[in-house]
Amino acid sequence: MTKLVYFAWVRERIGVPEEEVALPPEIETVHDLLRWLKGRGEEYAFALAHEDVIRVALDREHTDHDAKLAGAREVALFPPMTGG
Amino acid sequence: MTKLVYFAWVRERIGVPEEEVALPPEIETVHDLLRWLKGRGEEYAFALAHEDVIRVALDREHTDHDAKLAGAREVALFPPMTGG
Amino acid sequence: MSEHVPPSIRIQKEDFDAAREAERLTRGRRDVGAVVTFIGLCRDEHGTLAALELEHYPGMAEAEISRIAAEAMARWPLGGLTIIHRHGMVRPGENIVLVVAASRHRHAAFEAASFVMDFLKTEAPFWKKQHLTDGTNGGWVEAKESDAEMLGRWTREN
Amino acid sequence: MSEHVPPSIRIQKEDFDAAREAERLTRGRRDVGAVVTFIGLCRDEHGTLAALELEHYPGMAEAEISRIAAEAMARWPLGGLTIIHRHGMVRPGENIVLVVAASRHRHAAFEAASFVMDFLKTEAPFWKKQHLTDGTNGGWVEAKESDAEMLGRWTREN
Repeated sequence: MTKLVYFAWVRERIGVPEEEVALPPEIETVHDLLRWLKGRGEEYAFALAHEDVIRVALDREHTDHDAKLAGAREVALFPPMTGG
Repeated sequence: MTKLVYFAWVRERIGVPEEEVALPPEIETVHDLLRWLKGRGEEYAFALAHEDVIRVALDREHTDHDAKLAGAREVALFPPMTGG
Repeated sequence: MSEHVPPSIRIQKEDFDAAREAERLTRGRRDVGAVVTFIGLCRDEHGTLAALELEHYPGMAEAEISRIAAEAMARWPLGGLTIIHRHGMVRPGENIVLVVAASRHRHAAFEAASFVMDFLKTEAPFWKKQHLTDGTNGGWVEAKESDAEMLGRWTREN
Repeated sequence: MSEHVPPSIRIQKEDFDAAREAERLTRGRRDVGAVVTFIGLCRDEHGTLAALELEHYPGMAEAEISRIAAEAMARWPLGGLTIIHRHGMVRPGENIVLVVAASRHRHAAFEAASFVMDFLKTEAPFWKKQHLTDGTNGGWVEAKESDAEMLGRWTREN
């Protein structure tokens, strides 16, 4: 199982802050994951419509869309950060 | 009369913090003034030996050695500054 | 610096006392020549903003700020570095973020504090939601291109 | 900034309270997003220094710092700028100089404070005499080439 966590408007649009999912074995990269999630329902399709602005962290480290999930236990999806 | 004021090691070497002098009419520039002062005694010659490091202010504004005194009422001589 | 102090990093709901944090980095020390303190505050956006709601990614926020702090400590000879970022509701005029950098010399302190803020803006997982004075939801603050561009200033030449 | 505040400049023998000065620039305001505070302190130079004696040129010190402050206000949109420089005897660990710059955005505040310090170091008429812990006179602090070189950073491109 993989834990997915969402923040800010990604969280608001998907409607839950986190969930556990069983990823199909063919989901290898962050990009694959985003495509797969968008097929799960319109709330996902809306939240992830503009894939290029979605930031991703694997086990709490920033990564890019080409990265392999490589067994990450926690995958976070969120908009560009606006702290400070 | 022109008021001359000295600071830091220029003051210590000359031995007085300030003095009033009647400058001869041929003293036109800062450079002329420094040359003239060096002829006033060994304490002046010692204080102003390395002319290039002496900083000058005319009526409390930084200036360079080529500047004309142009009737300045207060001429200050001091080493490079080390505030802050 | 003669006394190496690890960076102090806090993510908290409560306000902070910038003066006390700065004093912590200098108390009892005589080798600190420069302390730079940055305080980021909530503006009211010409009276339109009632509050900012700061969301963060617990765990990753600490990890990411620690990484930024370690990078700053590696780049400049710092005698101390403190970073505090608040979360939750913050009203105009209130504090959001604090960075204090202490060093022997002023440039290290200025550069380190500025570096930390630039990376914190774009890399630390925090998001701001706007609550407006007219009672409506002002949406999420959008990331600025200019913030991302600022990172280019810190590219190492080697 | 919506409320323009003239710079506050003080040359004084007494210590200053950095936190109170920073608070003065933000109190009752909601348009300040960033406050950068620089504190310069007296180091003990590995235990060799007992005190620094700060000499200044009264009248010109105020005039020169005012000129630097006005230049900073002209270059960056500041909501407030405070500069305090002490004179007389200052012991290791004690404060020497304070610069506080407030602005809407962080870069203006960082740049203005750093600019003021660079010019203050090389243009404000202050000199430091060292009193050593062994009771001897350590002579006058020498100006650093690196301080003069720093001014090149601020050359206007236009």
